[in-house]
Amino acid sequence: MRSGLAASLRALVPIALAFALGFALFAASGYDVAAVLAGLWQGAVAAPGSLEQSLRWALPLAIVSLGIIITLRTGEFNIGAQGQLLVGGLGAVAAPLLLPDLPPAIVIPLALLGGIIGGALWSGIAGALKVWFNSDEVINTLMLNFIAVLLIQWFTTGPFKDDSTRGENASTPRIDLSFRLSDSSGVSLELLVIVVIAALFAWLLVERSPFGLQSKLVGSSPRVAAWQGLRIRRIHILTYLLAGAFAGLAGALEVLGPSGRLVTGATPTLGFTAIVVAIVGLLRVPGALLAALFFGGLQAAILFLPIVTNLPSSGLRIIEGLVALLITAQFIWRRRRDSASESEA
Amino acid sequence: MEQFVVTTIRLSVPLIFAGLGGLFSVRAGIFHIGIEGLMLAGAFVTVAIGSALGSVWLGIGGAIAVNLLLSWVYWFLIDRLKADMIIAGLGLTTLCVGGTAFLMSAFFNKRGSMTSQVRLPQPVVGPQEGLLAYVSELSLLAWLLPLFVLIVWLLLRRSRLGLQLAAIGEYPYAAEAAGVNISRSKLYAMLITGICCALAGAELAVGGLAAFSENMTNGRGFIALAAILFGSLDPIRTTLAGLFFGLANAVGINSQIYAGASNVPRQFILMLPFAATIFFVTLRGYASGRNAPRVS
Amino acid sequence: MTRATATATAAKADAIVRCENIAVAYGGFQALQPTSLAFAPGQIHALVGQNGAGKTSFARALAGIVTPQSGRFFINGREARAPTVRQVRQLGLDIVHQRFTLPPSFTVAEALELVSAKKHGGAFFSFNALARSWLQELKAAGLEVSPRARIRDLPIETAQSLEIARALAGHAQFLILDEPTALLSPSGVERLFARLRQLRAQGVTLLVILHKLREVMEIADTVAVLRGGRLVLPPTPSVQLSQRQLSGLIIGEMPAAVPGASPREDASIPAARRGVQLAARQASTRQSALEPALAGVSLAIEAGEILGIAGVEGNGQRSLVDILTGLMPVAGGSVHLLGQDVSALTHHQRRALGLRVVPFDRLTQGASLSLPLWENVTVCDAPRFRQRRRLWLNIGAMRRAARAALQQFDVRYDSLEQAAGALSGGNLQRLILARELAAAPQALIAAQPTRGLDFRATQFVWQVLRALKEGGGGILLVSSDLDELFHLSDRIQVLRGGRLLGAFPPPFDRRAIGDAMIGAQR
Amino acid sequence: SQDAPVRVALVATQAAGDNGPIDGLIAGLEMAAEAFGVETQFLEALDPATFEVTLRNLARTGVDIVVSTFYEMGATSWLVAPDYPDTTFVVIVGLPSGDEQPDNVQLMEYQFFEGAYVGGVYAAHLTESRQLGYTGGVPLPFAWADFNAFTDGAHSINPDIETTATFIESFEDPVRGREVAAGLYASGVDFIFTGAAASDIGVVEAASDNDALVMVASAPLVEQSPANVAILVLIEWEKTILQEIEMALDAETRGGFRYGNVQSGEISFHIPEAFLEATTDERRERAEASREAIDALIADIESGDFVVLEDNQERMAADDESDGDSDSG
Ligand SMILES: Nc1ncnc2c1ncn2[C@@H]1O[C@H](COP(=O)(O)OP(=O)(O)OP(=O)(O)O)[C@@H](O)[C@H]1O
Ligand SMILES: Nc1ncnc2c1ncn2[C@@H]1O[C@H](COP(=O)(O)OP(=O)(O)OP(=O)(O)O)[C@@H](O)[C@H]1O
Ligand SMILES: [Mg+2]
Ligand SMILES: [Mg+2]
Repeated sequence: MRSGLAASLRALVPIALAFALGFALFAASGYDVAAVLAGLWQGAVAAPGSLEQSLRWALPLAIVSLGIIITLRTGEFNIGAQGQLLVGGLGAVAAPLLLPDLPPAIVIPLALLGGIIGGALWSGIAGALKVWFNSDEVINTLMLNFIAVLLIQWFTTGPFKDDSTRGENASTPRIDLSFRLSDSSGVSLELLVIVVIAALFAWLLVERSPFGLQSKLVGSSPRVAAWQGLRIRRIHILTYLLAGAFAGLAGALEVLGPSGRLVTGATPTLGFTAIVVAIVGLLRVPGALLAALFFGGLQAAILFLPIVTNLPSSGLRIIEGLVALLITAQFIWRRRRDSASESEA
Repeated sequence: MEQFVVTTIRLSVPLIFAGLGGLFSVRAGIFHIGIEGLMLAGAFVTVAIGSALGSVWLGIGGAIAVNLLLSWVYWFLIDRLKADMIIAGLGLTTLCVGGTAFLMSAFFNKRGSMTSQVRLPQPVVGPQEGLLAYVSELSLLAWLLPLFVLIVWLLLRRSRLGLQLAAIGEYPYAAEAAGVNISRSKLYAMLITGICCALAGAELAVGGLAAFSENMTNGRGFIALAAILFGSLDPIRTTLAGLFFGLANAVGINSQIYAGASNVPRQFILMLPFAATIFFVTLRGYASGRNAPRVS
Repeated sequence: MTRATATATAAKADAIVRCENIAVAYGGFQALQPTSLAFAPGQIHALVGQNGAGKTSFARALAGIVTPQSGRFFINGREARAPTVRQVRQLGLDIVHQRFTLPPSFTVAEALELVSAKKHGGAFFSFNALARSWLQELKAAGLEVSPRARIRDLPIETAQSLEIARALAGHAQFLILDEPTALLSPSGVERLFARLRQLRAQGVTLLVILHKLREVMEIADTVAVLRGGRLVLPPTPSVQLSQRQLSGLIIGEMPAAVPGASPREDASIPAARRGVQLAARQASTRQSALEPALAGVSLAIEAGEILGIAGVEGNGQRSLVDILTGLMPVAGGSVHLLGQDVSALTHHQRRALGLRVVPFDRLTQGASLSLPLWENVTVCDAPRFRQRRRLWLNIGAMRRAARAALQQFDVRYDSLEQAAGALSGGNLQRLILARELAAAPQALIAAQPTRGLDFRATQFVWQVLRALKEGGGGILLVSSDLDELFHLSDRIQVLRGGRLLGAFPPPFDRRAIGDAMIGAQR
Repeated sequence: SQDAPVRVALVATQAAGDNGPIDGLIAGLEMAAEAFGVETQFLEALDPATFEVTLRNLARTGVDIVVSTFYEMGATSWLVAPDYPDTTFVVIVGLPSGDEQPDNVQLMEYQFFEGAYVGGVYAAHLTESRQLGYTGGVPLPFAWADFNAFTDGAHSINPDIETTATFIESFEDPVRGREVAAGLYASGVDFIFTGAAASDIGVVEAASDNDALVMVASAPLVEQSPANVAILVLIEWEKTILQEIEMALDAETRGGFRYGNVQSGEISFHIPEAFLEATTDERRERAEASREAIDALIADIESGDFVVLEDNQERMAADDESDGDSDSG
């Protein structure tokens, strides 16, 4: 349909612009732009194993962005996915380390559950404070991100410390191979299946459940929702729990998948990139999955690029930043009546 | 003891400059999450231009100029192009983190950190020994802080601009009826924020030290934002909040020195400022929530 | 009328404010037709008209807040074409708005400094100096209020007098007050009028927008009347007018009495549905910033009847609907739904019992303009559409239900997926009715159900409400449109100043009810 | 393939510009390009989640020798090496993480605590307040090993010297580093041993503010404040990477595990001339006076007559004195 096309174009303009600006800067600083472009293409698609890499990064981005879709649709600004991801990893690593003798058939579901609960709780804190105390969720989720990092640091240097590690990246011991969902490549049938299930669930939740439709109404026009007698608080709390659950699941999959253990300082920006993914995906599940593939590819390219060019990795942070900076700007097509004007009150 | 005080002050000064700067935007209803990035840009440009031209003042001037530009762009995006201020703010910060590192390696061929040829004067020379010896470690900006606080307080609480910003943030209809040009006032607020963040960055890089290192703000911009909410959008209380965070930091530092190997894990001490922020933001939200106007 | 026009032309000569063909439109909607009139200096002029007549639009145009679509006006003989608020103030014209314009958290002095044209103190002001200088202004205005008090703590009357003081501090010679008495107690009105006379004595010219004729007669030297965006009476000395003439001009010439709704025959109503559907007993609310508080309101709506609530807007209608729906708690008294005390129940729970609502404002309360039509129709009772033995919704069923409902209520649209914002006002209202009446509710609250609709759409809504009533539903109809009330209601009560005035049975006496609304003596 | 030049890549897991390990390795890498005519490149991998893919990418693109840094990479190289037999994975500071080591994995670890021990002895000679301090990045085993050896060294001269360990909580926060050090000096410490990478800048800054002494592990810091940097205990990163690359180039010598220490000449001691010139007479005398003892000690360590014990656990206040002198062997 026409409007859908226009919308997706609207999402692509800022990305194109961000890349244009970034490359202009690279050129101005005397880097070989052609080589950089080639490097991006290779790292994301062409070079052997790079497609696998793109997928490896797309998977967690996709899952986290599913949760962010839900919060943004409900009009809540939970930017704590990063922290929820970490705490999810913490919840996931517990079972394999504490119950190493149980069969995987029990431990793995426990670990996944642990991750989901961990993330949901961490997000639930911010949600409860928002709903019952009208406490600003942006600053709270931000603070909870900092706290989560320290929490992980404590666990990996304290209770769950791995004595064999010596380096600067404190971590828990590696979990038993039988509990792993993928080798370090981060791509495996199990992971794919889980991600597909999660996406399907999210889609049903958003497009095919009372919660999904009602939360959309709450987000787009809270006053209308109030006059419709929707239980707004309930919907908000649920929103936070679900968002945290998805982020936590992603954290669990990192631990049970590629990483194989909980490491301090791992994936420091994943939770934030996922926000951009959700927005580029126009807050819809299929869109987010596509966007996740795109940004997964970008991530893979970022890791590959320094190998074929001398462009410092910070150069690509610039592009990430520009994308986030521009992505929500209404460049050409304005909505006929945008929901912001209603939801004032 | 004196050292403890000086440490508290030195850790607070950048927070307070950034916090009071951000206050202008926040009072005008802009939750300016890009402060972190602006501080970093300020630190880098001060060192870069300062070292290149051999004058710390030119460096700071350059930093202010760059931050004015960045702030204008941010304003244009969220006010004119209706971009989301939170996401654009996160983007602004990421852009600055990447940009400073990139320019450092592109133009100074340095990675990680670079030392600065210039630094802020430390105007007051204390006695060699004794209680006051430490005051000589305070930079000019630290000494100017009280004046700065006073000016901000005047601007926000004792000037029409301040009243207009507050009205815009709290009750735009009033601003409109008073004939205030809302989007221009927002621009002014954000430009001021940019200037103050440039100063905050300068204090970080050339106040105590004479160096810039990648991401040296280390979350201080977000803490400044927290200080604003913590100080419930009041200049004086924001200043106190900044001092509180500096104090909390200093306590953390000294506890390892004097308490030695304590049983309380360090991480939990480091969490305190963040936890405190959540606590006070919640208190404030609860208070404001109860006398907020009815929806419908 | 000839006499009136004569005076109007006379006024032109030494008019302090003169308008030529001022017209106001919002988007495509013409709120004020091209209008020309002039106000003589040193007098109190009244501007009256029904809700939506265009009074505020006219005032806002003069004050430079909305730019008129066409026309120009002269202040003290100086021409002003599409001026800004500041320019207008320089010319000595100022306005006190229908809605308050002082930020709640500000202190009195700060708020006044913010909105006043003239600076007290230079770039920076000392709070004490500010307080002192404003204290003088306030004293001069005979106001006993501390400049250090917070706006949110002030009684409404004081807040309003502040707005007046603020305007006068800018040395306004022509002051517009938009419905200044709406929120005031009778004694407050007395004090306000005393103040206005005092100002007139000082040579200030005033234009006061009023609804209550008694007040008009009491205070105004001249009266002008707007109806449906047209000037039907230019400023005319009030001594030359009777309240009868005036209310006639305001409401429009109509037969004095209207037969009213067909008297209902109880036989037609299913026995199960008889009895009181919705009731309030001695219900009262706290003072809100928008309306006078409700004071001991009691009403009861029988099955199969429509109770009409007449009244000028801003006399407590919103509070009344809010307590009946559960969007606002009652401060005293109780609310009953189908014989059950629901005072403590949420809106959600009351809906579950069979209450439905057509809200005041379809754009911000009735429907989400950004959501597709079918979601707007079905979202509130989405759970009904769960598939058998499955968690997930049957979207097909929902869309079918939505299509059916929209069809039944004759909504014109091109696709179920189109955003509700794309619908015309009339069609949007039909959509809302389709949603609220889908499961023939026991009790319905219809607030301003036909505001801004064309004739066809209005007729349709009326017909729907009658049908619901025939089926035994109890309806509370809140409207500021007398014709609507007369056509639909079985009984009418008038809401004024937060109190319900005696019930009027059919045949309805337009004059009596109109007078009760605007508080005119007979 | 003889014609194509051998490709060597260095993967750093810390930001370059630390005036320490990474900068040293980069310098050494350039020397290697000179010495062996190999083609070199440098890159950073800061996110642990990206370590493995980076190694694999390099191997895939035909790099012959992948030099990476620190223990994490040790484990990772061990993991990926079998898949790329033609590539040699050198890890500078890495430990075996399994039983039989892939023969294309080449590991080495420093025994820097030896240097810390010597530094402790030197500090004991220079301190007037008999209080020594340590500023680390974050408390990790190697940090405790260094601090404990430093303490033991000091105690071997004077058992009632007090030592305090502090951490800056980051390897790249000079601002906080300065405050931590300032706090130590204010508490009476007059000699700090710092090992916190980029944060060291701040520590030295504090030393010059307080006119106190500091022991560093990075040469550029000496210029920053000559009067205060009393000793430079260097890990010879250049030397190490040169030696490692040389070993890797030769099929005979490639692979295996080895220690880099005082004996292997990869840990060196310098009392900067600049310091002796800039500092007070009294401190100069003390420094000169300590020379003999220091040189003797170093000689003993090189000859193996003296073995410094490694203890990488945090010591609780109680057992501070215990195993104080680590004389044995
Ligand atoms: N901002 C607006 N956008 C669209 N329509 C508007 C707007 N303001 C007013 N209107 C419409 O213009 C018409 C006149 O509005 P106006 O406020 O002038 O009436 P009024 O005479 O002041 O009514 P009241 O007595 O209720 O204040 C009404 O139909 C109203 O719905
Ligand atoms: N974007 C649209 N898509 C589909 N139908 C539309 C759209 N805009 C308007 N319509 C239909 O076109 C007709 C005229 O629209 P318009 O808004 O002009 O009506 P109107 O004159 O405002 O009527 P009303 O008095 O009911 O508001 C209506 O039936 C409306 O449903
Ligand atoms: Mg009006
Ligand atoms: Mg219309």
